[in-house]
Amino acid sequence: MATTPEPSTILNIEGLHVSYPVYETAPVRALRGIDLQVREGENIGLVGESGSGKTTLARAIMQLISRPGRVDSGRIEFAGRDLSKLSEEELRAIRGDDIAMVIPNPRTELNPLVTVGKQIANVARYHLSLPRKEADAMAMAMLDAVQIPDPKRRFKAYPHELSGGMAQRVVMAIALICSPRFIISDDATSGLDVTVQTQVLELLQDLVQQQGASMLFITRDIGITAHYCHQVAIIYAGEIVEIADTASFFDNPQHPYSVMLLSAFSHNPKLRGMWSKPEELIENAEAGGGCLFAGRCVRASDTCLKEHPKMRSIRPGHGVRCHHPVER
Amino acid sequence: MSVVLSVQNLIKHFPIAGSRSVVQAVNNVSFSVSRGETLALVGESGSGKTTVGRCILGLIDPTGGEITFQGNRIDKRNNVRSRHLRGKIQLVFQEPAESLDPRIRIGVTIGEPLRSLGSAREDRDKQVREMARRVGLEEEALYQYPAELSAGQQQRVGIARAIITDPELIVLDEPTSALDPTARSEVIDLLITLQKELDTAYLFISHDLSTVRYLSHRVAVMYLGMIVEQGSSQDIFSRPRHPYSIGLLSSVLLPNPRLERHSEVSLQGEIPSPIDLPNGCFLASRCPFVEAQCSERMPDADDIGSGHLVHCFKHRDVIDDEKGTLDYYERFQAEAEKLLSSGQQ
Amino acid sequence: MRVLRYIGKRMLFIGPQLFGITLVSFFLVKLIPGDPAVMMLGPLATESTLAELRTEMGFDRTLPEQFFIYIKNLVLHGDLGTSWQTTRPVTEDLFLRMPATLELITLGLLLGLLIGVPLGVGAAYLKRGIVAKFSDYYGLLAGALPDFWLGLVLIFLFYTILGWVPAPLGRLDFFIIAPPTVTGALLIDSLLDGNWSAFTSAAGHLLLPVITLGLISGGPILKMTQSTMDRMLESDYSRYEEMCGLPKSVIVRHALRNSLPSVVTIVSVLYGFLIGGAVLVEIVFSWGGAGQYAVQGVLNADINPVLGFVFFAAVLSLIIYLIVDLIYFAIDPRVRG
Amino acid sequence: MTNSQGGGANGSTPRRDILAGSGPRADERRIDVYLSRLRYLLDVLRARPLFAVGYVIVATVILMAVFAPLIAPYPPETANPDDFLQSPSWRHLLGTDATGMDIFSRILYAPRIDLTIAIAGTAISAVVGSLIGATVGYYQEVGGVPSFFSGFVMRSADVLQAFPVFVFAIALVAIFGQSLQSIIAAIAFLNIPIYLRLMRSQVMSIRRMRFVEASYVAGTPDRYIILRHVIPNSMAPVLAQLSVNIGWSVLLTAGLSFVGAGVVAPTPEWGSMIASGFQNIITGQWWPSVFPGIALAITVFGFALVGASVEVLADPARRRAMAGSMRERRVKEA
Repeated sequence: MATTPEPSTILNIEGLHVSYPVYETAPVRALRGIDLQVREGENIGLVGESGSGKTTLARAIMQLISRPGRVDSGRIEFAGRDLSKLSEEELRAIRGDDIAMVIPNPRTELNPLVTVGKQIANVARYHLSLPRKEADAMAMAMLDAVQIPDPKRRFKAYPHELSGGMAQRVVMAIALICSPRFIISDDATSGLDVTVQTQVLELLQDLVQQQGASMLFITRDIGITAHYCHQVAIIYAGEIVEIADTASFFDNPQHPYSVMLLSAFSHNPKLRGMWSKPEELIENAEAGGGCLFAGRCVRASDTCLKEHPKMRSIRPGHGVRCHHPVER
Repeated sequence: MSVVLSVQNLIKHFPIAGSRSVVQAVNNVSFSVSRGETLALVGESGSGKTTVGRCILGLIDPTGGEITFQGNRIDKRNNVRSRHLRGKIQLVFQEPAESLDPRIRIGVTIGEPLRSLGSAREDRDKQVREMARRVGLEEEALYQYPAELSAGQQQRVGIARAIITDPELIVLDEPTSALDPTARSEVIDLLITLQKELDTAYLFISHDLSTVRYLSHRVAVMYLGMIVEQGSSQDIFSRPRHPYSIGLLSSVLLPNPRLERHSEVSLQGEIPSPIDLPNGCFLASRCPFVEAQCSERMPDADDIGSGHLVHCFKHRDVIDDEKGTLDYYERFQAEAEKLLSSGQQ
Repeated sequence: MRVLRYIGKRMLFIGPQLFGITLVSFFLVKLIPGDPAVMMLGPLATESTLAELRTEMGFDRTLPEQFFIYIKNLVLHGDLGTSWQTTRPVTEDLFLRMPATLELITLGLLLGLLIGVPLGVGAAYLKRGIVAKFSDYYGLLAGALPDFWLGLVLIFLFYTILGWVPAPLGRLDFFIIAPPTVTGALLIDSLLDGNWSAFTSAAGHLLLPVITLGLISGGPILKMTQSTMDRMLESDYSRYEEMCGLPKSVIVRHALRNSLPSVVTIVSVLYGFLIGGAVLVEIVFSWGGAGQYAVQGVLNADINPVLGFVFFAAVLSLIIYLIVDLIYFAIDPRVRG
Repeated sequence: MTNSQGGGANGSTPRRDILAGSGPRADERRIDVYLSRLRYLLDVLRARPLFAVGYVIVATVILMAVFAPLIAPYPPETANPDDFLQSPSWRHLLGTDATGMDIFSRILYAPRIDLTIAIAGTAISAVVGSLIGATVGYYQEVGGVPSFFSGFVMRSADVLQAFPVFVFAIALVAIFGQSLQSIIAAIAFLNIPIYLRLMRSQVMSIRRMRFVEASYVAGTPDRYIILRHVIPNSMAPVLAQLSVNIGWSVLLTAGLSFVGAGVVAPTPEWGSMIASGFQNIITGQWWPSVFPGIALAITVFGFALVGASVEVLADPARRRAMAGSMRERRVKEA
């Protein structure tokens, strides 16, 4: 379903399919027709379990699907340009400059042999073609902006000398130094302790807002999206099953899977009993060509097993991919 | 209630290679667990909660303090591997896949603890089947290898292996944090059911507050190797008194945008390094209520009723009881129930 | 200074380590059958002259006594005994021969590095290119060829058939007067002396053995570089740098820097091995190096050269490992911390 | 329970024994596993034909060694002074050496010695080194006597590392005499530290795995844990090392013989053959040295390839890459 992008849409994904071949069995279809529009200045939360395709989507936007995976079909438009048509050189200019990524576990993802100051400065140096001195000064200012105490000393620190929260701030500095228009946060705060996590999230939100950038906030924690995102999208088995404004979503979750996630969070036995199937009753309904969630769904009907549901809007700005959305 | 495990003034310091300083992982921890009870050790990474569990299991030797299990003191000589204690204390790990030998069939893995108890092979087979049934594994799974099972099933195997020796105490080290929400709640339900059937004591080590809230009878909040507050689950979650507990509880983001967090008690900065800890309260550098005496000496435990212990000089001033808004889990539950219990076909 | 403290600590260990090595090798070498006295005086010597010689050389004492005397001489006088074959002090012999070996293997490993590192980096950089294919074959082949045989083939091609290089007999042409010994390495000594003809002659003699060792040692260096580079380019931080849009050249440079410790390690291991292992190439080119000296010692029950060589080699290995650690120190901040 | 067969409490049907891990269903699964491994091997060989060459080489060399008496045109140790230093011809395919022995026949016989030494030496060092390494690694972090023991073993290995190993091997052969056994012993001794270190580092990481700790807490004896859990899970790199190591040992054996500390002269062995032809090469008779060298190189090459293929087969990441390259091939074919 190709919607015409609104004028203010910065990222437009249409019908994106990505698969990874598996030896001796059918390929894993990590993404099965993702449609997603992100408007300028908007922060959209993408929630899914492990293996639902969240990280693959992030890498697909960056045009960095790891081998042997590949994009089977679909298009990703960033600021009106089809990313798949760009040369490696042009993509390199976009990565880290226009589209930046905030990663989890920064202590293993930062280069252990390079000081963090240099790692921040490098990004500015190559993208903004700055001389070394100016890039260093900019990196220093960035360290200050992400509220790292004593930035002068930290500039010369190596990643292993930083705590998890500090390293996370460094990664944010790297992501924000070129004032990107679009930021992808891939489960970025999942490695942090809760008391530190909220500080980091608030800082990230402030900085992104200051720069007027858009953000795709990928997470396993549906709780975070309630407090930090404008929109929420739920991804299941490589498909977006529900997407809505945050308030609309949490006031009125419509997809049985969304409801199941929320009820699991509550630990309320009655709610969980209502919305989830016990593991031994779960069946694999994928082969039938119907709804991918049908095998685990408490509301599944015969239609669900045969017919693949399309994304539809029951009310404006709230889409759900379900034959029997929850109505209240 | 009979006390199964009692820990007194437990200390564990890890030496640092090439240095005279030590990592002060556990500092003076005392608690006890009774039959059929779940005590949760809650804390962030580096709070020493896992180290406490490993000391009890004899996987590391404590630096000081006393661990008593059913009246027997546990030490280097006399530990969980000794004949009279064997199989009485069991454990379940966080990473279900890593806790099973990838080359050994599930059935053999579940039955292995019986081997050292010297039970006959036929007997073992029967028990393995029985345990599999109890944890909800199909018989077919007994012939499979760990990689062929889902994470939730793997964790069930881990639990079956733990309960097969009919232990008095199970140390559960973050048994659910690697699982997806649905599998997680099923494993939690299983643990609760088994506890009711077997009357086992659980020491539940976790950083996941919502699970702790649901599963445990009592909670001990750990920070930098100390228990800063302990009490009944009800007390800790709805009337926390230690600034750290409050900060920790209000940091959790619940999936309801209307539930505002208490930012007035939010903790500043990061957890200090557990090397060369200060003399005073460990939280002094992050606490919004800090005063002079906090950085001079460590506050003693203050019993504020029914076993609710707080290590804080200012716990009376920290929170305004009248507001009574702290238990936002409670409010979340209420709202969730209102919202989600309608609409099923 | 951390580095100094570290070196100091290492030095403390070197003493016991050398003692251990000397101890083991002493008792081991003493087990070599054959009576040196008989070998020195020939089969016609009388029993009394033999006994006299044995007493003179201390062979009539118990082994621990002999060891004690050996250690005492070594520590107090730096004396490693005499070789009955050359009738000269072992220390002098080794100071003459060790530099020959070191010059050969140092240059050989330098060549190996020049071959292995660029090929390894190239193969890791372009996984499906012609360089990668060539590197694959080269790595396997270099690991399969016996170095002494390769030396022979090179001699056959470039000396016997083409006549491009001097005869494989020693380090200099016989008509060249050797420059005065300063370092023992002929290339350096001849340059210091300003003796151009000695320099070219030495270089000509070095050519084939160095190529032999370089081609062979290039294999493991290549494999190590390639596999480490592969790992580094697949690592989390290389992927992250890619996501940040850094130029490929920067990413590769960083990966290479992260791979250096492994390359340094493999070179040090090869160096340690070649101090004794180059003996095969030394024999082929009649090099007169230290390895040859030791092997002659073993085969002729001449014990002191063997012990002296083991001692020298151990000292050198320990120095190399110290240098390696210092390089780690310089490269990796985590080791410093 | 859905299963109807196993749960019968009357005991008339024999119960399948879960703990022994056998029984009809288990066997069936095992066969499936072997079949799928075989299929994977074939796919890998199709993608990397060079590996197949490796297997062919190794098989050929072994067959050569076994059937040498049937193939060789001349006896390998009989000198014929009239026919010395004949260049290759139809009569002497690869020529004759300075004593007039047929080089082709000697090359065919040589692997009997070389492979015996290399395989036996490698096997001994792998078994001994792995067992010591596993024990040392398992007790590394335990206090008391075991820790003292592992410290001692590792320091000894360090001392050995600073030894000039090749000269050391020559010395060993000199001490125990130039017999087959002493050469095997020397080779084994040289290789032991490799396996010791490899196994130790593996075991130290496996030792910290959760499943080992679970066994430990349950009171399972150390011996059972080491043999049942630790060693089987640490073996992969040792197995990958084996084949490469056999090749290296062949080179080492030849080297020992070349300096005269290995196999004695008339016995056909590649290294000593190269050595005996050494003097002739300067005067232009290249064949006595060059042909044995080629045979030696091909053999080692073959073992190295087999080793490389084992490494690929054991690496799950390569399995994924394999899936990718098979997809590409299908696309190309279509």
